[in-house]
Amino acid sequence: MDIGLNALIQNIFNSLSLGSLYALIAVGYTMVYGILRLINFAHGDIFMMGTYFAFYAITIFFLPWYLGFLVAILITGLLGFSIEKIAYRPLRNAPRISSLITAIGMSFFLESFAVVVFGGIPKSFNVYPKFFSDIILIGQSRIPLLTFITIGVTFFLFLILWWILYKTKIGLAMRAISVDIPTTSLMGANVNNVISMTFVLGSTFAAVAGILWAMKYPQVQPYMGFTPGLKAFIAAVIGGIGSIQGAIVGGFLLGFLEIMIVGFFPSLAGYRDVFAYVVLVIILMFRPTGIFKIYSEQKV
Amino acid sequence: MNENILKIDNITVKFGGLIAVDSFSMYINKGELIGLIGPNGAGKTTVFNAITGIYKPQSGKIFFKGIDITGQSPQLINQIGIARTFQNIRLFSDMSVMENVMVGQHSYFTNGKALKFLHKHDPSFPKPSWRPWLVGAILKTPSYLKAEKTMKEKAFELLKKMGLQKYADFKASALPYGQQRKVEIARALATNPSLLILDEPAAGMNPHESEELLETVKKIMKEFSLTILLIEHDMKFVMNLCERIYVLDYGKLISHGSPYEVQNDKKVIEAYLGDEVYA
Amino acid sequence: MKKVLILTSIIVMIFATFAVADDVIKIGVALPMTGNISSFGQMVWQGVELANEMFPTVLGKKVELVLADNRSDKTEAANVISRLINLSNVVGILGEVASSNTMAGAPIAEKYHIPLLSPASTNPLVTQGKTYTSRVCFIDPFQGHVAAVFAINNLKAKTAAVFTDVAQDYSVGLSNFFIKDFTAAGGVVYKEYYQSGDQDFSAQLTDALSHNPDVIYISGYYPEIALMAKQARQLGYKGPFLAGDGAEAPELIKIAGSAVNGLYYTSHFNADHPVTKIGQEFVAKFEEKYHTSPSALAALGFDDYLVMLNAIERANSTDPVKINEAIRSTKNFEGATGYITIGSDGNAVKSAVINEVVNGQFTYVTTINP
Amino acid sequence: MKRIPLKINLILTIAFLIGIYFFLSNVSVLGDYWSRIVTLVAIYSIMAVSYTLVNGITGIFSLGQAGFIAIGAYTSALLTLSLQQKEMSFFIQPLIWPLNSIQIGFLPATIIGGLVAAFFAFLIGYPSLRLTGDYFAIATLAFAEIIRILIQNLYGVTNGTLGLKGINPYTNVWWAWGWLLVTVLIIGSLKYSSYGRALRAISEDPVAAKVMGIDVFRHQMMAFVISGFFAGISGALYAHWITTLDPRPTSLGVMLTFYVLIMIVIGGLGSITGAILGAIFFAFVSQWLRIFESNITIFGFTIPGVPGMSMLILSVLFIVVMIFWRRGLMGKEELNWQKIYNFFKKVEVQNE
Repeated sequence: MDIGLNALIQNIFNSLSLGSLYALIAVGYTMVYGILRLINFAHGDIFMMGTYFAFYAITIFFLPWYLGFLVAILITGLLGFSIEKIAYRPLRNAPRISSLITAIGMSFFLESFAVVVFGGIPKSFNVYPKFFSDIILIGQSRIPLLTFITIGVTFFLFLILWWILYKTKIGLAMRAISVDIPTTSLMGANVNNVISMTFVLGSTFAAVAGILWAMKYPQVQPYMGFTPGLKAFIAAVIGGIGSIQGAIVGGFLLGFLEIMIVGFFPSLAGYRDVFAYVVLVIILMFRPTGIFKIYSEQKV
Repeated sequence: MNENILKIDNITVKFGGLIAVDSFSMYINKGELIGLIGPNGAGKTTVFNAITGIYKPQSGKIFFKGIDITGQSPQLINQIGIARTFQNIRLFSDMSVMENVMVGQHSYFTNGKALKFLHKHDPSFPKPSWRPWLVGAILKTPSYLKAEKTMKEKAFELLKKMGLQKYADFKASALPYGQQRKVEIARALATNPSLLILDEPAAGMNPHESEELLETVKKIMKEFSLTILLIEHDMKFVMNLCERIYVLDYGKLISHGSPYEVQNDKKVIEAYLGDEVYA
Repeated sequence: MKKVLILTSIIVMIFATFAVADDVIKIGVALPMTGNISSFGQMVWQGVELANEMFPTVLGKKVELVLADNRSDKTEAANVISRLINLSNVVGILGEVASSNTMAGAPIAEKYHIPLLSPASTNPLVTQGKTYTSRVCFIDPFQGHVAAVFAINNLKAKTAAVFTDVAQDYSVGLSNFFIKDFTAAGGVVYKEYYQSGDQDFSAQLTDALSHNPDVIYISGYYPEIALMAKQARQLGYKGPFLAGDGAEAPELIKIAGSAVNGLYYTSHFNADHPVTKIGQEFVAKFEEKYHTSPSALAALGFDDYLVMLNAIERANSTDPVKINEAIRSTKNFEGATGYITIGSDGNAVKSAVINEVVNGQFTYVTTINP
Repeated sequence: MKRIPLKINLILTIAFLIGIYFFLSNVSVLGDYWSRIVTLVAIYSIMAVSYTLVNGITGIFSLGQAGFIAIGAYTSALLTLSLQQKEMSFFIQPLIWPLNSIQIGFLPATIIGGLVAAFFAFLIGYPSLRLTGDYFAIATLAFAEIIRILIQNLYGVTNGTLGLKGINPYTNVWWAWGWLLVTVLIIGSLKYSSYGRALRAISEDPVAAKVMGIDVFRHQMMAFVISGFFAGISGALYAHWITTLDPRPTSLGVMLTFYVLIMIVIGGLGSITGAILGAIFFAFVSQWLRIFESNITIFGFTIPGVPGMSMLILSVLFIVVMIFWRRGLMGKEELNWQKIYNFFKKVEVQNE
């Protein structure tokens, strides 16, 4: 029974740290969707680019790790900004399907770009201070320090996000736009700036998630963003796409689901992704607005 | 049998907390031309959407030819005889005018469900007989080609009656606004309705165009022995045309009667004045 | 003007052909140079290129290598074989790496009677029922057998947790053979499953470690092995790991660091302990050219080229059918990875090496003969 | 502009078909490599045409095409594999009963592959088509992945990751182009029928279509199932072209859906001839772009080839088409002699 309890504690921490990462990525999906009603398929690849930026900032430009991470986060924000400006803005008034297809193209582009520029061979991401992987004992469970850092950073970022959304002018504008673009622009907010800001914010979050991810699973490769991206998207849908709280709850829920299924039914590991997709499909069928209903679409 | 072609019984439509239509009732007799008016946001289009099945009312019932059609799908409601136009023209803009009208005729091939529905509620309607039209359409069997040819002739006939024959091969989006309205009416007529619902047919038209439209509506009404229900802002248009008028405000029926009665109803005047002041 | 441009560019694109030179012997090289297993392709290519530099001629003619990238994609894997045979008129083909890709290309080589010599496709199905597909590496049943023998005799293991990558045929097969031999010798196994691309194995590891296994056998590829080893150590596992040749890559140590100390794996080659003279020469030349020690895949690529060259020489002809016969009668050929004998079934019979990671180095442990 | 009379139109079409016939019967002259590519082009075209029926003509955005292709491929392959091959391949778990004792011909196996795929399209379409827009796209993507993961895990049916091998290479130029002809005739005939008009109406405005008496759900379902059928056919042809199948994400997964999406977007969403042009473009350009991946020597300078360049260029092209030229090569229109005539007419005028 002792082993069982240890395994449980271990799994809970695993779920929390995986869930944190999903939640961080999911927030980016959900904010963009909330404002533009666009599934930003490239978001997972922005996450990937973030880790590459951090990797090169430290290995090529010899920045200390904290500075390297900061620079990478900022550059990723800039990347998000430019992607929106170049690829999505021209399609703002096009049918939504067009922007969805463009987003898929963008994802494809970023992956090929990474293959061409960074090379297809996985790189080991051992550019962070070694004490991050120190082990902390809780009972008999061994939890790496990084897990606590991940959970802590995620919590801190969500506080910042809350502050931006509810205490600043741009946050107010974001919330307003997600309800109704034309009306908000009539009220004097610069819609373009707000949308850009959303992309920057979502991308920086993805970069943070990417760096935390790469420290946890220390390798970077061009296709690393696809699966976490898709999972985070599923998390966002489960929570109710468009809702920030939903993305966070959905992220943790999916993290728990994945870890616990494999933890308690190891023979089902091969079907693990099936569960994520089945949950997604069930949510879409019976409650397409997710756990946190944020808006209803039907307008005739 | 019932002489009301349409009877609405106390319907209520809500969106979240907002009550768009509040226990509204009305009836239309066969061959009548009825107007539904009211200030902006009064819930007129919502009533139309409820009749045509786009929205399901939370309570109340809608009867068409005595048959309860509440909560039925829009396509079924159309197939048993209610056609409509939209306030903001919704033509299939990439398709030609002719094709638009022929889309209205498509349910000829796929009306099995509607016939079954009718037969179930009123055995005097014929039993549906299923035919593999889809296979026919793909293999271009003679019976399908014949049906398609008949459709084409009928569609052209319709366009002629609406004075649109010279536009038949034009893309719908290439037509001037007024003509687009007419195409929309032609398309609705192509579905063989017994009740036609027009949502602000004269909106955005100049007086000359709207005059012309008035004549067309009168003409088709006679020719197709239609019953018509319409929403219109152009008071002159409504007063000239309609036999009876219902007035909605904030989702509630506030007045009902002949154009003269309604025009002099205090509540109506208040509602419209209020609208003017706050708009 | 724009339209004329469009037209001409279409015509140019369709008729863009590729120059053909004579008086050389052309050998095709079909490898994944891009895509998700590109690192394997690139390592093999290093070996092939070096071998070509060291032995550039055969039968008095220059050897021209025609490299074709299959993008780690199966459709392309078939296309490039056809392309090499039909467009480049090669006499033989070196490749491909992943078993599924080799299987996609094999029927075409079969049809044209062109020998296809794989450096590293270890799945037993690859050569099964084929006349023109052969390989210079040993096959998975042998590798699984070697690992099981090593676990029982050298590691004195009685229980093993076996991690299978359910998305890789290589891993599924290897685990299967290991489990068969390990349980036949009285061992107990706990099966765990994961998928390539997975990055979190804590749930499976937590479950596996609750059984206190003597050894953890991971039959997949190095990216997952590295992460898994790291996470297992974090969970307090102190025992040895055992893996197949998929573990072999410098990235394994780069990613996992000290966590993979005590990882044993079956391999084709160890650069610090070359078993043949040509092997020593290969290591020296390789380090000179690439400033790094060669991987097993590079050595296999090197041998792949040499066996092909040797076969051409013995056949004393550029007739692919004769070359193929010569390939399949290779006996005790001295390659970098050992003495290679290829049977009439196309499979190589050769010894396997067990390496261990000690302080971030791949160190030679022992050789196990078939 | 001059209108081409019907008679000449017909003559040109027949001449074109005869031309294609002669091209195909002599394609082996170009070498086996080219006839393989020509066959692949037809398979891609069937994938693209079946995909454009859903995504272009009906206007619902599915991301599940690869799932149906995979089902068609596996079903037909399991039906044509020799019993001996089945016994050899399934060494982890034996193949389940009815399949381990059946071997049938290529044509019935292809058709059954299509039918099974169509059946799955029905099963998946039934719940998914109640969703709209992006949600539908995501649900179909999820279903396609579920199919792939099931194939990966059901060792007793699909041999899991070990995949199938030794599938008879039945698919040749004639099978592929023959099926393409059937696909184009059926989907083309559908597009230019009353049903096709209904589908196009749905793609433009589903609500207006409903109010015109069109049962949107049923029509979308019809398109989805027919598309699933031909996707299954293309999968069967693909299986007997490549001769080995496995459930990797790169071979029968999301990647394949994206490739087909590239084809139909470049060809023009909603155009059948556009889809074929897109498939031809994709097949040839991705071969042609290999030039950038090998070393190029110009005036004695060698520019080193960059691996992955071709996919990068294709993805840029894809985005550029979406932003600046959303209608692709053909838009929703079809290529016909009139258009070709007009095209050359304009070229001549500009040259003068």
